[in-house]
Amino acid sequence: MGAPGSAVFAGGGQMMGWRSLLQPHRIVLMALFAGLVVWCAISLRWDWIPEYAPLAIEGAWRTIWILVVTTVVGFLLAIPLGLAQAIGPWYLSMPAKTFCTIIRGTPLLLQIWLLYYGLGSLFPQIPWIRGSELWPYLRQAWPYAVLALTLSYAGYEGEVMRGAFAGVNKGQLEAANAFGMPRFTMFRRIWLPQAIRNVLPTLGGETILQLKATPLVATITVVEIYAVSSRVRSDLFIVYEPLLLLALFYMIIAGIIALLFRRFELKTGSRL
Amino acid sequence: MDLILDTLGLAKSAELLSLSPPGWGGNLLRGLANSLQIAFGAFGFGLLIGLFGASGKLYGGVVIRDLLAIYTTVIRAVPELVLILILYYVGTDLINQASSALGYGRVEISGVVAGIWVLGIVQGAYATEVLRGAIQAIPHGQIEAARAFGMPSFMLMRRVTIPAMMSYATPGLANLWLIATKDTALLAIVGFSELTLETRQAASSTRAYFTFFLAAGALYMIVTLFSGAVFARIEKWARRGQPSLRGAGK
Amino acid sequence: QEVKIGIAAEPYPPFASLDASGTWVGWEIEVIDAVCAAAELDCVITPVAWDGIIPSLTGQQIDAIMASMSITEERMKTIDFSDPYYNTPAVIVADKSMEIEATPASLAGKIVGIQASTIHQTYANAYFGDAAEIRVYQTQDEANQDLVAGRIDAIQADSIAMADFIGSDAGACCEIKGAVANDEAILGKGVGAGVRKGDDALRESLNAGIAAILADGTHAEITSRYFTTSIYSE
Amino acid sequence: MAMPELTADEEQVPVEETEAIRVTDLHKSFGTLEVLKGVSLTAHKGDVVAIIGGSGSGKSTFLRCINFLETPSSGQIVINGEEVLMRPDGMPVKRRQIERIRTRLGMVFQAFNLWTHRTLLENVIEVPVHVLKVPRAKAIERAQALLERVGLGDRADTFPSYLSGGQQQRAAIARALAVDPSVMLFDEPTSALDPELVGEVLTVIRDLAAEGRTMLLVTHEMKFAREVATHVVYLFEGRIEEQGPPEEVFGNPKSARLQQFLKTVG
Amino acid sequence: MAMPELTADEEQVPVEETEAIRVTDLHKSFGTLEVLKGVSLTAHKGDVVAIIGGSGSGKSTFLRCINFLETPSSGQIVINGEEVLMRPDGMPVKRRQIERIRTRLGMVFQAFNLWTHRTLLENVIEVPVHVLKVPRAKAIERAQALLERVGLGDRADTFPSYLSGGQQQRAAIARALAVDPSVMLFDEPTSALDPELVGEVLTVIRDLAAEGRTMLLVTHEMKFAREVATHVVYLFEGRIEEQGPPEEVFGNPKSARLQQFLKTVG
Ligand SMILES: Nc1ncnc2c1ncn2[C@@H]1O[C@H](COP(=O)(O)OP(=O)(O)OP(=O)(O)O)[C@@H](O)[C@H]1O
Ligand SMILES: Nc1ncnc2c1ncn2[C@@H]1O[C@H](COP(=O)(O)OP(=O)(O)OP(=O)(O)O)[C@@H](O)[C@H]1O
Ligand SMILES: [Mg+2]
Ligand SMILES: [Mg+2]
Repeated sequence: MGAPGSAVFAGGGQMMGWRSLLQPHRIVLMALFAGLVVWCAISLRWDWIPEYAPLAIEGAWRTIWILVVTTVVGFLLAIPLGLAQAIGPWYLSMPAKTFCTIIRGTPLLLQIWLLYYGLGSLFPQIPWIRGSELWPYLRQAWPYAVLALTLSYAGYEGEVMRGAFAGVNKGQLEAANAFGMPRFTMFRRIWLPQAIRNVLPTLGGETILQLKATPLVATITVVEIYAVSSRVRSDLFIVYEPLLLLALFYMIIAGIIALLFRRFELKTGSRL
Repeated sequence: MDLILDTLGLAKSAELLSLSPPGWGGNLLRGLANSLQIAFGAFGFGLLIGLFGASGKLYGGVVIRDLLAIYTTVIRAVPELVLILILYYVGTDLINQASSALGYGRVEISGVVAGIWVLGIVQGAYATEVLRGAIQAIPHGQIEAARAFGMPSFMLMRRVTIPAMMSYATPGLANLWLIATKDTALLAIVGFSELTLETRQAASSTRAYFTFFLAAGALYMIVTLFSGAVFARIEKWARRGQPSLRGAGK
Repeated sequence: QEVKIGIAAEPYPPFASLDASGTWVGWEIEVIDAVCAAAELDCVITPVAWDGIIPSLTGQQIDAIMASMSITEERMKTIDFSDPYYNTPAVIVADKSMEIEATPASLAGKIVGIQASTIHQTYANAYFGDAAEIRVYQTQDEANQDLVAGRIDAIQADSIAMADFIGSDAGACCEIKGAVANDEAILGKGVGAGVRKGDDALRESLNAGIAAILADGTHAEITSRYFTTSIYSE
Repeated sequence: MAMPELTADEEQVPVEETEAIRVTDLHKSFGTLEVLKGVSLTAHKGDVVAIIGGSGSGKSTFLRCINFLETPSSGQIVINGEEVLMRPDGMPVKRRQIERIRTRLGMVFQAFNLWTHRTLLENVIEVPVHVLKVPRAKAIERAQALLERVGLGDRADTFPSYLSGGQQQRAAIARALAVDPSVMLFDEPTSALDPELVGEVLTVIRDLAAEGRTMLLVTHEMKFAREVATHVVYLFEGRIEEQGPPEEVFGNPKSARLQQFLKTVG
Repeated sequence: MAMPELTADEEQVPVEETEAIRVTDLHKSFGTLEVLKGVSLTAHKGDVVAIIGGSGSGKSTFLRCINFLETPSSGQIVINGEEVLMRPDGMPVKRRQIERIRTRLGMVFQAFNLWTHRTLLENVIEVPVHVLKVPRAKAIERAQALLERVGLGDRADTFPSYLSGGQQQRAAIARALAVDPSVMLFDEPTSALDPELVGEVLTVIRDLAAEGRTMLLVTHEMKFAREVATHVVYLFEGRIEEQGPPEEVFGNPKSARLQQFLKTVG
């Protein structure tokens, strides 16, 4: 049977009202959750929070902007990468495929590390770079972190978009061709939206994965939220409390990501 | 590049990577085998969860859909390290308390089994979403036609849904598989020596970081190329009957 | 009965590292063996990843931690420590051409590298954090590498590790600029064995073992094979 | 959910009777849009019921309700004497019951809905082999014969996307015939066919009716309806406006709507 | 590839003439299957050419070749006096030329091919707004009027998958009309419509023809073809078997094949 809810979305996506929270099983779930929160608040150790709060806020902010910048830029790169692989001539598809394979094929940690300690440590050897305007930036770690995470997202999503582009129904494109849509317009108005629609849930998941990949930048001295929690752990030797707060933080961000993607899904009128 | 070769020396690298001690090559290979074993278990387990999760999300009742929404959101959001620590340490602690309360001794829970479980549950959450998207991308009529002829739901999944969605799902699943091979690094926490831990141990014991990280990268690359070939075959098979879009912009 | 001694699975030479056949070697490993022998404990060395080492202890997968863990007030709220079995001063290292002293004033405006999850991190943040930029590395080697590359100006670290580093080819550029002012609350009373809170029996016998090897010269003998100076002081 | 009716499935041995389909007061809404507003219809064994009506009048929805591809909002459906039990939320009380009933219903969709990942032959043998457990060799033989019959014998190994519209429609008919159904639901089975093939399909339907099978078919070709049907139903905005034997409905329409509807037909 | 013809695009100002489409000796093969075996056809402004023929005879392929959705294997196509230049591998010599020509061709597909990620209204305004650069407000106004005309005014905000077959077909017709084309290609535009709506479409086509637009339409409804066409083409296995004014083709078919084809039609 088609899900009974599907017809609700036909009108173009009205969101569920607050009333829907009042169903019995949802009340039970919320009560369970509240119980868990209360138990954690009472029986665990939280006295360290004030001391580390400023650090945590700074770290959280850093996590968020790294995530936003790398996913947005990475996705913009993924589109040509996917398209080149799906329908490009060999001289475009080959490099794109090689890039995606290498990125997906090696651990992100290694990529970050090679960029920073490999590429990055070559710059100081070159005197004119050391004297140049760029040096204060090249000396920092975050440009390498952002670059590595962006390339990584582009590589994974390039692969996803390849499948998405290839999976669009041919008739849909023919209809666009038949009306004389210029190539780029057709791509922008028909092909891309349909491709993205087909992989929205995957993209949502990959974005959350990217969120959880951000801690790796701590290996090249960029301190984000995860590094802050590690520091609490090693300073005070309390394990679960900082991790629980960290999990809560990630859950909120992931919840926002999931919500955003859900909205996109409703907008594109996907039907079971 | 010159610098790297100079500081390390190729000959020294070869010696460090030789298969029997004092070379560390054997250790790396053993680590790789362990990683693959875990990744295989976790990916398979995750796929299974993903199949049921996706159909539950699409066709299940309100309660099932809500529970699955919580599952996919929470499990995907919480860092795997936290999950492993909680499920493994707190979990075994609770089990042990229970068993000693009942008068039994301590139970040893193998880190490997726990690892497969935890990674599998994590993979399952991602797979649920990948498969849900893929199923939604199937033209609706394909599934309806099967229903109309009275296919039982399990057969429908096996004969129509899975083959028809494969072409949409393979890229996402391939990504998941590759992530699984690398996520085994988390099992180092429960004392499982897989490729990443072996690499780090070798690197910091010998201080030859570049040699070992590049070697590990190469091993991962081989795995990727091999699985890439396998997934490409699967996708080619899945796309049969689907006209190519090459030249669709003409 | 059997006592499981947890060490960090990530090697920390020359204190604990692996050889290719999988045997753990190093100063700390030998000390563990000596302490256990002196205390007549049947010890099993169990490597656990650093991230899981505290939960392993509280979850009873291991019984004691001997992994170069500094004894600090804060940490003692969570676990108990034995008496210290080594301690080393914290020093500042920088390029030979640099005019730097181990004081906050001298480090102002500089970039200081330290290793994450160490007492140095806490110390540097407390004393230099206002004036200098602190950069946190996952391993000491990475910090050393960046010092050589010139991306940071100085590092604060353990004197042993630093002696090792400036003695090597890579570290020839640099020298020890001096030890930082002591603050026992942060830098602690040296490195001890961690045990579960309330596990006094084990703590006592470890203490006895440590006292014994210090007294009979075993400790000094092991040290002499790894280091040129003593790494223990009252 | 243990409902008392649950056991009905096992007990209810279909009595030998001539009623193939009985639909009583069927309602169906999509959100706020009420598409079927109380449709009742009885078809006996061997009946050929033609359903005609304007675009959007609910013909497809009606057919799709009969095999529960759409969940009726209310109403009763009895197939071969067996009532299909539904929970108020539209889920079947017994999924297996529906699956069993569906295997006796063959359906040709308005949009054909061939499985694009299987060749024509595979499309046709799919249900016989995997649902009805017919031996593969036998199913292939029969499928070949059916494909011959609809003029696609030489295209058996082609994938549906490479076929013309009419060829796809014929393949869909072959697929429905392959399950040897006792009731056939045809949704505009000749829309993509040329007059010659329409004649062919007409013959097929007559043959099937002669074997005692029941047929419900939606069509826009009045001529076809007149020739093939034993009973004609005119649907207007979700209600049956008029029904009866074809001579009467076409020859002597009573309702003004139907008169207007038929005006343009020669 | 610098071909001398490249400049042709700029020079070739379409001369004022009455020829809208001229196809000469068109061949098309799919792999080894030769579908079109030399089709030639000329249509003048205001002509309504009905293409009839058996299923699989190549009607859709012929229409699709005219706007280069399929690449002809050989042959020449001239639209509004302008020849479309193709490289042997099927790529157009000048892409912009093809795009420009296509904007003057409206097409209704056999499978409708509405864009599933856009509502009906969005489907209809898509090309006017994004290709023809009509101001959005004006395009919406016109689209609403067109949707009204095909009886879908109240469904403008629905996604195509929630529509009945006939509604989708009508939406596809509205979409094609929205580009205000000088040549219309209809592939079975009434296959999913009831007789009343067929009459409607007939009126629309006549109006368009009166405005001087050219129409090529594939149809299986001989009655419709007879009423609407100024010229009928009978296609048989990839060749034109017979053509002429409708009275002649239907009233006095010469070829035996056509006689047989028309036999079943009343
Ligand atoms: N992409 C393709 N690849 C291979 N063969 C094709 C392809 N498209 C069409 N054909 C074949 O070409 C022949 C003509 O197809 P076409 O769609 O032109 O038929 P038609 O006259 O429109 O028939 P109908 O009335 O059934 O729509 C058919 O035999 C069909 O199987
Ligand atoms: N899934 C759906 N969600 C919402 N509305 C729907 C859905 N399916 C059909 N409808 C609407 O229900 C009405 C009846 O549709 P149905 O397909 O039964 O018409 P029909 O009589 O078969 O028409 P046609 O002759 O054009 O195929 C139409 O107005 C249609 O838009
Ligand atoms: Mg219909
Ligand atoms: Mg056709």
